[in-house]
Amino acid sequence: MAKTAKRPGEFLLQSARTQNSNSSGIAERMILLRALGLMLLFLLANLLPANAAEADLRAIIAKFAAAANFSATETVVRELAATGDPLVERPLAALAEGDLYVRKADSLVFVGREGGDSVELLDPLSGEKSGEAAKGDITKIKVNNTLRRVIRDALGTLTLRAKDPAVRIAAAATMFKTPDAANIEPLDAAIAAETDANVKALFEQARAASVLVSDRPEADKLAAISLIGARGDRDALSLLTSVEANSQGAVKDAATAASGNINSTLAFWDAGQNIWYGISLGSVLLLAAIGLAITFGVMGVINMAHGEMVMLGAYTTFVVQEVIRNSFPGLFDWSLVIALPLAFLVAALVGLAIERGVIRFLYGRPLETLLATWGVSLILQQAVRTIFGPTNQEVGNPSWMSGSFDVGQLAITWNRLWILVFSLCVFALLLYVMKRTPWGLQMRAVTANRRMAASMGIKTPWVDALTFALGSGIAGIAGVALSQIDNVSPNLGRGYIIDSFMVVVFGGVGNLWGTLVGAFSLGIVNKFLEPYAGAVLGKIVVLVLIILFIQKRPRGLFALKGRAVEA
Amino acid sequence: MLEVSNATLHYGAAQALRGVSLKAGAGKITCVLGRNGVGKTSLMRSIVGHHRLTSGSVAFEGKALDRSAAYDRARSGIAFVPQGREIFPLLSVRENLESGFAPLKRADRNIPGHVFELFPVLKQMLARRGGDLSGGQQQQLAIGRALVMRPKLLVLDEPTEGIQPSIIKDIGRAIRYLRDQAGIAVLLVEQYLDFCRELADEVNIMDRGQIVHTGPAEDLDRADVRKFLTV
Amino acid sequence: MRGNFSTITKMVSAGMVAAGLLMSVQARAADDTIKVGILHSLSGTMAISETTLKDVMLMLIEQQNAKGGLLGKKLEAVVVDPASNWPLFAEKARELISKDKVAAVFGGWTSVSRKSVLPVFSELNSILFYPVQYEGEESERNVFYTGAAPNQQAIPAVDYLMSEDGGSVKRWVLEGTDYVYPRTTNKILEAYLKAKGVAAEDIMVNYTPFGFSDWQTEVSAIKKFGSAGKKTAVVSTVNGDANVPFYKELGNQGIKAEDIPVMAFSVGEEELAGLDTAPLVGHLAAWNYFESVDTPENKKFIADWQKFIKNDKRTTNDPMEAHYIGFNMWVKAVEKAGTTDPDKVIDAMIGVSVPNLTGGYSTMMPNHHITKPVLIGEIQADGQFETVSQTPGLVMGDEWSDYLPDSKDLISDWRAPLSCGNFNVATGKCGGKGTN
Amino acid sequence: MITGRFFAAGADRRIAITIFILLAAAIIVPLLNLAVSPASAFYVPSYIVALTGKYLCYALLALALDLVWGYCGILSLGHGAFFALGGYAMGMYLMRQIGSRGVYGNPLLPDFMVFLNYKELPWFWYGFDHFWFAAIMVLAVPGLLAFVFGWFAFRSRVTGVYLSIITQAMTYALLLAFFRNDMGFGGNNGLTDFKDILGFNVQADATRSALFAASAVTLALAVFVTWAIVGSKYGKLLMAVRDAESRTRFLGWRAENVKLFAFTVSAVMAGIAGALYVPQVGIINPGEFEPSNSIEVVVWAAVGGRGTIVGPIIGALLVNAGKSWFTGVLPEFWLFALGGLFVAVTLFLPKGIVGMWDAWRGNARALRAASIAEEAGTDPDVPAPPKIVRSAARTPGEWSTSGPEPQPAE
Repeated sequence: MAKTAKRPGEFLLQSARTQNSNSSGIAERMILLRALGLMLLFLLANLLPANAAEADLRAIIAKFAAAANFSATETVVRELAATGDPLVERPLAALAEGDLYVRKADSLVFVGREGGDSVELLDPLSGEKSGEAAKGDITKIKVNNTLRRVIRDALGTLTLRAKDPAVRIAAAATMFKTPDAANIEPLDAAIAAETDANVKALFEQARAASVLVSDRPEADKLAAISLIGARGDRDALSLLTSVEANSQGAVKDAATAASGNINSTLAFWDAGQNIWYGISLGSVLLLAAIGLAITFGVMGVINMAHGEMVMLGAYTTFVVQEVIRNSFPGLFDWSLVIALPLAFLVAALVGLAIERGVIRFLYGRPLETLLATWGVSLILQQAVRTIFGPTNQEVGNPSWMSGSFDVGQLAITWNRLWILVFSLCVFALLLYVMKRTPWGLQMRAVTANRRMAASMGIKTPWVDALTFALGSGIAGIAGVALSQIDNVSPNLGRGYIIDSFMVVVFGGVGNLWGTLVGAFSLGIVNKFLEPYAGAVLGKIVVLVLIILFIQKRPRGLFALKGRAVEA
Repeated sequence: MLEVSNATLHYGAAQALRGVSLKAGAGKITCVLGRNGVGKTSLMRSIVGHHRLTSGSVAFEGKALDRSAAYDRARSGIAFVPQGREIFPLLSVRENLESGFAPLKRADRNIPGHVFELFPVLKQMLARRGGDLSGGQQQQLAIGRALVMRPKLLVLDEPTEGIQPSIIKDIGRAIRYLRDQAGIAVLLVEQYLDFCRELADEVNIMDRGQIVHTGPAEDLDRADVRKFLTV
Repeated sequence: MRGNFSTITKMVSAGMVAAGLLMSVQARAADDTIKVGILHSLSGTMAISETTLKDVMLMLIEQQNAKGGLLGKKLEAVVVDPASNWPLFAEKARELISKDKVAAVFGGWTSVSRKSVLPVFSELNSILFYPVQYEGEESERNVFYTGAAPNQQAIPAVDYLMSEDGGSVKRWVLEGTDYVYPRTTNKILEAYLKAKGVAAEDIMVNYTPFGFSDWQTEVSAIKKFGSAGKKTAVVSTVNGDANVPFYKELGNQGIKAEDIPVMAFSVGEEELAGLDTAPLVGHLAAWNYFESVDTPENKKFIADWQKFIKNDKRTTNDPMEAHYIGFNMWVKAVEKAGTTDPDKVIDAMIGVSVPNLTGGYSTMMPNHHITKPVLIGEIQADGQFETVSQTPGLVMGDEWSDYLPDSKDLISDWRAPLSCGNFNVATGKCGGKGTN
Repeated sequence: MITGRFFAAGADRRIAITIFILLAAAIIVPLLNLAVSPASAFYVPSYIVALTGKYLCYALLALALDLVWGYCGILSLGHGAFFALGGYAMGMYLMRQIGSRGVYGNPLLPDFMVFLNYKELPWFWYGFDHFWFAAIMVLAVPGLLAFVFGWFAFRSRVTGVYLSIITQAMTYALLLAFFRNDMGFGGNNGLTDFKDILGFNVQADATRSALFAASAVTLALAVFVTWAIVGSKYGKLLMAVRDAESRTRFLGWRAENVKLFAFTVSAVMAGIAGALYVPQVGIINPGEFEPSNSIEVVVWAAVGGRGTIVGPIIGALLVNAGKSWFTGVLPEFWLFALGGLFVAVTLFLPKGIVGMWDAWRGNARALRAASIAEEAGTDPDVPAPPKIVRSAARTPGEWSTSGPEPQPAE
């Protein structure tokens, strides 16, 4: 299996050449022979007594110590992979992760597990512990992308029979992306042995991919093209395009037709993708703006420090994660859940302090709240810079917020999905508080007519303070979510303040539903413009549209209408 | 029950009240009459706590209120129906009524039955926005809202202003009911003479920031009293 | 109203010259020290990058003083905050030179901050050390460029990607923030790639605004572009804050370095400090320095830095090394000239050679750019870079790109008698390309 | 209106003094810079001339803003855009004056166009070789933008905070647009490396002094014009619109035209400020469109005292001088000082420095009378300025500056 990982393009070129020079027969036989030999090797490796094979493997692994550069290492990797022994999975995987070390003293190769200053050394084949070493006493075997790819391809073939279906699926995916005629035989064997229908289908697709780059007869290739065409995703398209470029006749035509089909399906999915991206951008805008919909929309405070509340929430997340990393690493997946109430509290308390200390003296002078909160925002920003330093802080994604899954041809990333769910939950909660609780009622009464509300026995100063704290706290929990997709730096808030104001004003001040609809429509419009106009121009167009829209409806999308407003 | 003594109020350099003294007792309707701009509204707003007196004092049930905020006065039992009604326009009728729950204990947080008996129209309109009601309905809502607070003293500032006669009659009936059945002290500011004469147990007449006459409702027919009221 | 007159007079005039008075009180001639200006933003958008450089300068000055200062005098740092505001950069530069009488200024990060202060330095004849990689196309008598020119970063990086080791890339995405550095670098790269036989349809260029944070569309466009059956790589000139969301999106959309590697010119250890790098292992960056470089000089530098900043997690990065080199060069030139007089120091600078942190020597060339090795590093799980390729020798900074039609005939040489920043070798005249 | 009356009584003299000081400075400062030897105690260093010249441009900008905000109740959060547009017009002229002295020596194209591979000059650069054309553009571009923007906005009765936010959107959109290199204005680097203005070297001390003098004289002129506008019948109308827009409308005035005029004049003033600013600082870049810059202008006016003519000037000078000073003396902490200043001024000097000054100087009586009238109406018992105004103040979105001034917080 020494030559398994040849790049597809190269191979195609080669096969095209051989066809042209009328020596296809010989080449075919060569490949067949090689494949047979590999099969034999594969079988032998399984039949021979384990000890003998292990000794051979150790001899090959020992060669890593002498490999001076990447290509030397690559040779060793290929040699190791060629044994076809499943045991080589451990050292190869370790190498890909950069965990394979050479002990300087005796040039022995180990898998290392880092722990503080020393490294725990494990046997590369058995995985048993075999000592420790200081970092200075061992050298890491360097890997680069090319090497990682070679290892991945090699592991792909080796893991076709792995117990875990997920590993088999990964192997199928790798083999699909790196088709090679030599893969056909092991895949055939694997397909025969496979019981899981899902995995089997993937194996068959991988086999089809390999058939396309082999010298199999045209009929086989046409069947393969229809199988791959049915898969219909971007990888299939990628493969078909290269087949299209490197073949003639019926195969080329079939590939053209199939890739045309895929292209048109993908175009359809593209529209869906834009909508999804728009919704996801909308959820970010909603989160950023929703706190402002309270402090600005409901209370009428032009709160320029709103962005800083978001930032405080993000920094709370950072601090929580730091504590967890240092003291309770097992809780990392819970870090955001823990950070949520804390971020709410921190931002709410700061908000409360701002309201009691500054804003309460300015009710009825809304434009002056702009100046004061602008000052507050400068102070908060610089305070955070002084305490935490000006650089970005690391906030990690918990495992349930990492990666993505596919819906049809649409890749949906978990963090975006959770942020969407989260933003809608926050919105619903806020709506409930405003509309269904006595506190919400008092808030709305105070906002409508502070003096009259006081005469109804409502403690207006408290309602003011708590409302502002609520808005700030909501901004704080928005910060927890935004820390997952953006920088956590003192400038975090500045990036959101203008967008937030746009959303609230576009939706209609004082109307939570307006904020919701405003956020999502701005998000979607933006994402539909972006592929055509580019990110910069798209944003400009959105701003201009907002300006024009406000001319048409000077009170925003959901303007409060009717007799009620004039009363 | 309510005792205003020697109240003086300045708006900057201008003086709105000049040593006003006034009493309102439980189970009685006390009416304040006077021409435009003589300080009636200023007096009412001082009582409920919207203005702070320059000097003098307001006592309620024997306790001085001068230092307490409007919401504390409301909590001690003073309900206010302001001129122009000032209902919360964007809140529904039900929410307007429920805004009176704030000073109540949790157990008492319900709308007393007599509110809907007195103003049946409110029951039909519970889901409407306050601002969408007609002027008369709004006035009824404002009084109903004040009653939710279970007040001991109800301060009404020109409840008949700009309202059709049939509703004025309803309002009059309601005020009388509150005095007779609930034993509430009612302090009423009016320009509408007949309304006052029909209802009031005692009238106070104001002119230029002062109380110039105090007496029973029948006094209103006296010429020397009338002269303060003609324009 | 008589009193009113005089007081108002006072108020207005006080306002007009308030700054002047306050400042002249401050300014006092101090002959016992040599002043060094530090012109880095400590607030605003650029503080995130520049504050570190201010700190590293303070450390270098402290170290120099511990060694006995310079020309028998102590060095004194004058720190100002131009607040990421470009006109303020010019104002502060003027203040440093005219009022504080500094001997040299170390500062700037963005191209626009440099452009803003250039006229001030040439007018008042002072010296600026500029430590950041930039787009080239400039050579000023009063400025020493210790960061990389495009040929010291971009071109070797692309060469690496085209090589067997780098994955023999055939298809290119040039992703950048919309400002001059990415625009120029991408122009140069496009010309270079085309000269190497890359077809126009295999190059995709895209720009995003500053501080861009929603990368979904762009990343999926890269994915799409990369699925044409040819090995694809991204060359990123995305700047500053926008990088973190960019990489987060790359990680989440599952773009692996083995499939589509991203080669960045503006992402260093500081930027990675804000990221979980586990999903990003294998993505690349091209610099002239990495913190992971294993030399005794670098070990000492890192130890000194972490001690100075009192934080053993703080990283070092390429612009810090540039300041390290620039400062040492300046010290050496001043010692050589025996004075801080700008004209003499500017002349003495050329040819000065000091050790860099990657185990070699950097030399100031006549075009006011320096020689440096070019390193290509892969991101590791611990947030560091591992060098996977290094140019065999030192690369000399090329101020006028050979790949732009209007600058390929230009050279810069500030030695007498040429003393010209834009000498045209075709026409034999100083002063640019001219009208032909 | 009362403010207007009060103003007529005592403040004409103040205007005269301000103009006098500015004109005097225009003569004396250049003299002290050019004719006095640097050793003398009276010598004004060149960088101070440049610095104060810059402040004077800011002061002009603040005055322009105050005309619409202080006197007409339109809070523009986008005045920086007009300033920057004026600056760009001047910058384009200065770029053309470089001629073939750029680094590439291309007589036809500015440097940034050369290395971005422009083949020919974009059409909108035509004409900027001539000073007169640039000067017209300095007035016309911001003026036209303000006119068109105002035409739509005021006609659709976009008021209060909605107006503020869309002015912010305007400057933000322009910021993004000018950042684009494809726009042909030099992208993020902007326009820089200027050599000559009207044939004089921009870096020469004499030119700097002349620019300083020009700024001072222009500011004096602007003070006069503003004073004339505010003192005229039209100015009364302006303030009427500020204090009660709908009532003014009911009286038959076209409030939108009143506003439009003020907005356009103010934008032109801002444009002139920008044009004077650019040759003095030597660079114009899209950063000037930053919304935060425009907010800062509002802060200057508020610190000095809005609704007065001298206030914004003092505010701009003071805040900027403070900024220059703090960024040098307390580079790490100056934002605390600046932020604290803004909070303190809004809390303790709601009428700004000039307002406090007036209150302190026995003008208190007049002020009090004015505030009473505003708070309670002329008749104490007419229930406080009736519903319209109060609901205007309390309904979010409606509250513009037309609300009653100080409403005591509870």
